[in-house]
Amino acid sequence: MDYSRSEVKFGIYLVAVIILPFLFQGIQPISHYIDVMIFAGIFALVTLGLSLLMGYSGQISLAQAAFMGIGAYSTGVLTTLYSWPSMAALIAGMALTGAVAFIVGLPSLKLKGHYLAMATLGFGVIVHIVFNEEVELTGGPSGLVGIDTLKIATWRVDSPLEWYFLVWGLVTAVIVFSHNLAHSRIGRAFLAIHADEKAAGAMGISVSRYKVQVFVLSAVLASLAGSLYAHYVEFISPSSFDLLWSIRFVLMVMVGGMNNLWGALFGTVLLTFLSNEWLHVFAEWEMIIYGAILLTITLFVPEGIVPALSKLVRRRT
Amino acid sequence: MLTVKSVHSYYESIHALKGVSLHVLKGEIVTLVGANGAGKSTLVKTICGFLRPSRGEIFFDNRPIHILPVEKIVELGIAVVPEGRQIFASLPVEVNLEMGAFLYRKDREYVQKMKEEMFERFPILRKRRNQLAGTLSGGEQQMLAIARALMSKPKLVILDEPSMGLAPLVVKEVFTIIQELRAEGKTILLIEQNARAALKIADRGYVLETGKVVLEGTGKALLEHSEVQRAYLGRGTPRIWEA
Amino acid sequence: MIKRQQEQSTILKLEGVSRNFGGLQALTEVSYRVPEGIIQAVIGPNGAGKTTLFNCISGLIPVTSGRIFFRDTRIDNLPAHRIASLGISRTFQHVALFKNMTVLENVMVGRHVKSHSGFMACGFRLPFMRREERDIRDRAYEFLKFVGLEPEARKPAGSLPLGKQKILEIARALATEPTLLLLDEPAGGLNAAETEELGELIKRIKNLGITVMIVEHDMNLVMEYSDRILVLHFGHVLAEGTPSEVKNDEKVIEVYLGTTEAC
Amino acid sequence: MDWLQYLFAGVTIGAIYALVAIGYNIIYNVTEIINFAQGEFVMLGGLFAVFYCETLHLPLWLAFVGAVVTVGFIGFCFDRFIIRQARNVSVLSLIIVTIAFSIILKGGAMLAWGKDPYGLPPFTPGPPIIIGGAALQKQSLWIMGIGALIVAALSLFFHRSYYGKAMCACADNPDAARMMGIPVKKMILLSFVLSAVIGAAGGVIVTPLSLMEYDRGALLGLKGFGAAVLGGLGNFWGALIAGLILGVGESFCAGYLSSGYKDAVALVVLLLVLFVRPQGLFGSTEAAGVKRF
Amino acid sequence: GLCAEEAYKIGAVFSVTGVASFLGEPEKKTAEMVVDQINASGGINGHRVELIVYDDESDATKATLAVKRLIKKDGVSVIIGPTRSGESLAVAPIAEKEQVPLISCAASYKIVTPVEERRWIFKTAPSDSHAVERIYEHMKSKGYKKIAILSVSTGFGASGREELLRYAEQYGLEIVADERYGPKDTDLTAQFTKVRSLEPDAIVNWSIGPTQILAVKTWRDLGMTSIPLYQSHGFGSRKNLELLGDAANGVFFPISAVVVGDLLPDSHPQKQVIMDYWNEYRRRYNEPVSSFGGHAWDAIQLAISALKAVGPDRAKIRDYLENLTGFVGQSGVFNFSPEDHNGLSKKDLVMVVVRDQEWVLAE
Ligand SMILES: Nc1ncnc2c1ncn2[C@@H]1O[C@H](COP(=O)(O)OP(=O)(O)OP(=O)(O)O)[C@@H](O)[C@H]1O
Ligand SMILES: Nc1ncnc2c1ncn2[C@@H]1O[C@H](COP(=O)(O)OP(=O)(O)OP(=O)(O)O)[C@@H](O)[C@H]1O
Ligand SMILES: [Mg+2]
Ligand SMILES: [Mg+2]
Repeated sequence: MDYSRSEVKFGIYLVAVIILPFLFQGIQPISHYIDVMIFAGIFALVTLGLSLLMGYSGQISLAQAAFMGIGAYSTGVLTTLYSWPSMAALIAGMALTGAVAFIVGLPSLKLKGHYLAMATLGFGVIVHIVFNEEVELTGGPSGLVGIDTLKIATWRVDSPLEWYFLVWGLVTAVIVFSHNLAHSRIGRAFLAIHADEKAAGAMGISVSRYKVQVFVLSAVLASLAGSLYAHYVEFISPSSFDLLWSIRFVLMVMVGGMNNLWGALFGTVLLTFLSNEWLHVFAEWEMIIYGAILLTITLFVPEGIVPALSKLVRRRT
Repeated sequence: MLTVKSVHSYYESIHALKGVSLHVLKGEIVTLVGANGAGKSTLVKTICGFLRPSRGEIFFDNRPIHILPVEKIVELGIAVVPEGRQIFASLPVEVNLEMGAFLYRKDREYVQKMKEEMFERFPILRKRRNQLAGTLSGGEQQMLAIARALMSKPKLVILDEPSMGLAPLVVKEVFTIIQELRAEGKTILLIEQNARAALKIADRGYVLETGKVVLEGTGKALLEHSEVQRAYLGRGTPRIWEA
Repeated sequence: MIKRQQEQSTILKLEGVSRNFGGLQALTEVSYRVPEGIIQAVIGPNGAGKTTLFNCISGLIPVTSGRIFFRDTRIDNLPAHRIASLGISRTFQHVALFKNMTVLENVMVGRHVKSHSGFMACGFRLPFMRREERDIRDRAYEFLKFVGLEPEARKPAGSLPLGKQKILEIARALATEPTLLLLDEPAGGLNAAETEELGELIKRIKNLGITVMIVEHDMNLVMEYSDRILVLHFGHVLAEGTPSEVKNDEKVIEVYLGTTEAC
Repeated sequence: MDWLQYLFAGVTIGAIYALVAIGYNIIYNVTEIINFAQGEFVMLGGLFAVFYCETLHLPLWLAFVGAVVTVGFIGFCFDRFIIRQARNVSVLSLIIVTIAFSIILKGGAMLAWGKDPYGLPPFTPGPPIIIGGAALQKQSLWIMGIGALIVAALSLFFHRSYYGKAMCACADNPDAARMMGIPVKKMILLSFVLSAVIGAAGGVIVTPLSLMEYDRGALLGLKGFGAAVLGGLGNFWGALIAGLILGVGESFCAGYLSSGYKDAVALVVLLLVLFVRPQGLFGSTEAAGVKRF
Repeated sequence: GLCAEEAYKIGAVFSVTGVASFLGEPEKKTAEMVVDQINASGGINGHRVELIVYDDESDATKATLAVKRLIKKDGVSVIIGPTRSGESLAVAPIAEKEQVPLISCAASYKIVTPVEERRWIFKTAPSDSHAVERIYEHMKSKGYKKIAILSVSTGFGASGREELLRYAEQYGLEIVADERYGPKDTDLTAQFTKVRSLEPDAIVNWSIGPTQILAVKTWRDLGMTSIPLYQSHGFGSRKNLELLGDAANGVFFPISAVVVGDLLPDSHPQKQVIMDYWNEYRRRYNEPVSSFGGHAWDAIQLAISALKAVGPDRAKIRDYLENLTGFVGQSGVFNFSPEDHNGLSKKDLVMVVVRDQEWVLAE
């Protein structure tokens, strides 16, 4: 019964994802929404991983933008300076990010609460500084130009529609994977760690191993998103991977609903549209309105929009 | 002194108290017994203001208190030993005790005197006075919770399972304290799983079942009631430390 | 459930186990053997070190010195999750349930050590994992049934009354299929009638062939159900023996039980 | 005597970090929340002082008082009308609320003051004092003096006074605190006002040295957070010492190692400290074991 | 008559908020002012001009989306902006792919090179190399040999630093210190102390925003005024002089003619254009013009003159711009060619020095 409910949700999602781009393309005033959706999809890869990390295993990370940046710069540097094929660079980036996340996660994840937040934040800022300072490699603050679009075997991902389906295909795959993971012994282990590390340990769950694993998983997803970002925008600079972005990813997860994959997805799409599209009309007031919306959501639906909505629906039926 | 009039309480959609009425007279020990999940702790939370009753009224000293916030209720002279202890885990034992006398914070001497008194009663707490309360053993924490509640010289003491986790000797001490408090003219609402001992010292008692009062009477009458015996007193093996 | 054959070998051996907290000696040179298949009670005044002893055995905190053997394996240097997978499971004095998960899920977490699907298997729902998942669920139900919490299976664990939470902890610990079960004050929060039911439950657990160590202040339970008793006092072994020996031990009466005269 | 110059610069900036860190600590001690709007309080302190001093032409000391009171009032409103409205909300959500509020404050400051930096005259005019060939701004002395004073006062208040201890009890277990008759809401209100006031004071005294503009808050907030964590959350002397370590470390690093990597070096040190001492330099191990955040 | 014809659409992307807001703000104001003037005087050949401005918040992702939106949703004929090099580099491939002419207001030469890959991209700000060469020329004339450079770690600072390093040798200069700092740093004492100990003949500081003010304060407070301080062309804002008071005396910097319009001789080719801009801007916003506003003025006027000449066809606008010469703007006289999409040279910058809270032409 529970399962069928989630299957229904997934069905609706799938139909929406397939229909939306054609809908957007057909209506001139919102024809560019497809571009926004591509960005939202790229960010969703980051936030889905973050949702596993935060919502399920209860660890916070303010380094996700940095992991995304490592992926993006791996792609950027390897394809432009060393002429690697883009898929090889993408995979190398994921491997590198995974390794870095492992090394950082091992000691960091022993920390709790604000201390963990500070450690990941500090790491994120360090990575950002490296992007800024290693001018020879990264181009420094002026950024890295001349990244070509993604090539998968002979397929050159070029048109917005191709990008859309590539990105959202990946998002869908990640959703399925994460959903399965969350509803398995490993997902339960995450939740157990979240609730009570001592008790989880006494149940035979290797707390530090699982924490590091989910940290690495989320970092690798962020890296994938970074590589896609680099290929899609064809330009990267450190400012796209700074602390502000890490905070934004956390906000996306929180606003949508932390312990809910759909929540992360919804929050990401909502905030991407809000800050890139809908709030433009307020011009100077944009920042204040954005803050006020965030404030209202966290105050009145602290559990996140998606859980609040589904509670509402359940009460109705 | 305390009157609870057909009170209903909810945890979101769970109806935990379904019209509970009871009263505690000045200077009485009233015992509340009931099975697991009957709603005893919920009643305590409702009396001291953590849960707002959805219906019904609660009076203390003839004042309605179900509309007051927790800190105002406490100011009127109610002290609670809550379920689960609720000590200040990251503060030292001594500071925990001082916080118990927050209402008397201006009177340094009084606080000092009460602290000494509590250390006399529970010598182990004196030994642990600078230890963080969260690192105490379970029983030590329970003693601390009881001692903290007594720091404020309350008119009414509500004890939710005070003997939980205490060694037999200390349980005896706690029951002695309760009787001494009554001798001082204080009023006590006692919730105990150790129903036999609790009913023995009680003037009156109530039996709570799934959110409703099903029986009430003097302590003795309840002790002898067959249903109570069957449901709450067990097979009747007397406890070795009970007289 | 599997029934193990009874034998009187040692399941747990403590050799000079000590544990300090800063200047405080919570355990001092505790040496003891627990025979297999019995109900072993551990009693002592508050702060005697009983919980600390359980924490050391289950690997939650390291010992300061001394050695602990589980059968023939030295376990005092192992992390908690390794010890759990060897077959030692426990409950906690302050309930430590996963409060937002349902009762059933709590028990399913207990099955963790008895299942093996990895990240990939779980993420892709491989057939092997699905079979295992079904098995986890079925077995978890069995354990709930065993302790009598089946009707509550779908409720969040945190909404159960305290007494039932204690029972749930036992079910969760049993789900790891331990050979040694450590219960820390399981009767706290239970009334006399419920305590008797608990006693019966512990007996049934023993009948499964599981050795039970129990810390408890409810002397009825201890005296009636345990086979042997260890008495701790300020971190030292004060006495040990059968219930009737301990009950009449002068020292134990003085520091722990109290005299039976009226109060 | 370059090292002396680096030391002066480091101590000055370190004292500012410490003042921000103290703001975090006050609120943390009473609520376990990290108030990410703390940096914004600093920014507002500076800008309001500019407003009172330059626009209303009040004397400098009055502008100082005015700025501090105004920002204190903003802190009051923040708690009274926003934080208090949050019911049954997790600490994490409350932190998000503070982030949202900081965005609003920043946006408001941008509307009110525009994007240009502003300066204030120094408290004591005149050229820098030359000690051993190194220049020391008179304003730096003000910063250090006020910083040390505030730390000493707060440390006494929280660890010695009855009221201060009661405030700590609120964070530890708010329900139990209410059960003792401690007015938890008032305590929280007080903590927000206090940290806003201290943040604003920091903002006013630093503006003559380093100017102030609407988006300066985030960076100061970040450095202050680093100092608070390094010193051990809730520990006032820890915050002061950690702030000075960070400030002096940055300064020497910029001087002797690499100016581009100075922040990175400071952060690497911070991380290494955390890995060895997960509760910060001066946090107690025991307390870390029983604290939730 | 304005409503009769369909409006010509010009898109703009500026950093109105975010770290580069002090650049984007005057740019937006200028562009809006120019468009209002055009419409008030009857538009372009009877067509009203519609200016659609988006704020990229100094963020590359936002800039990308803004440009896509301008192209797809708004269907503009030409785009001006973005404000900064980073965002301009991020959007250049999009304009290139979609074949929309884009006139950037940012400095980096990478925006318009290599020309084969930047057929649709133009820029109006002088390249950093122009400013660097102007400074080095001045230093050489004074006979300096050893110099120290300081730069902020943003796109602006990094690009300036790159050019400073690149041209030093050509002018016979040795760089003895190369220090950096963050855009929001509150203290530069360490960097300047280090520079002081190395005893250079002159210092160049390359930054914009509050740090360029801090640099001057630190330079004065540490008693380093005997070593001349050069700032980048980003220093040219009256606000800086107000904030610094007498502290800024003696600071050299190159600047577009636009900022020093009143100092120019009447014979200067830009004098008229600049003074018109000055008067109108001051009347409308009651504040002095800045060089950044000038870049936007040039960009929008280029777009308008193209629309005037060839109408709203994107390809025609591109071709028109590429062959435009002798266009008198605020930053100089533009001479575009297929090889040069910037059209300026170092001669378009003037060297000034601060005296008594005013800047005067340096000899
Ligand atoms: N926080 C909560 N959320 C939801 N339901 C709750 C919560 N706390 C208690 N309940 C429910 O309310 C009912 C009464 O619980 P309460 O804790 O008052 O019982 P009790 O009589 O004190 O039991 P015990 O003897 O175990 O302490 C139970 O059915 C319980 O499941
Ligand atoms: N982390 C700690 N830091 C300092 N002291 C501790 C710590 N943990 C336990 N202690 C002390 O060690 C002693 C033994 O504690 P333990 O919890 O083992 O007692 P116990 O026998 O289980 O008592 P109870 O019957 O009250 O549960 C106690 O006095 C306690 O205060
Ligand atoms: Mg209860
Ligand atoms: Mg114990």
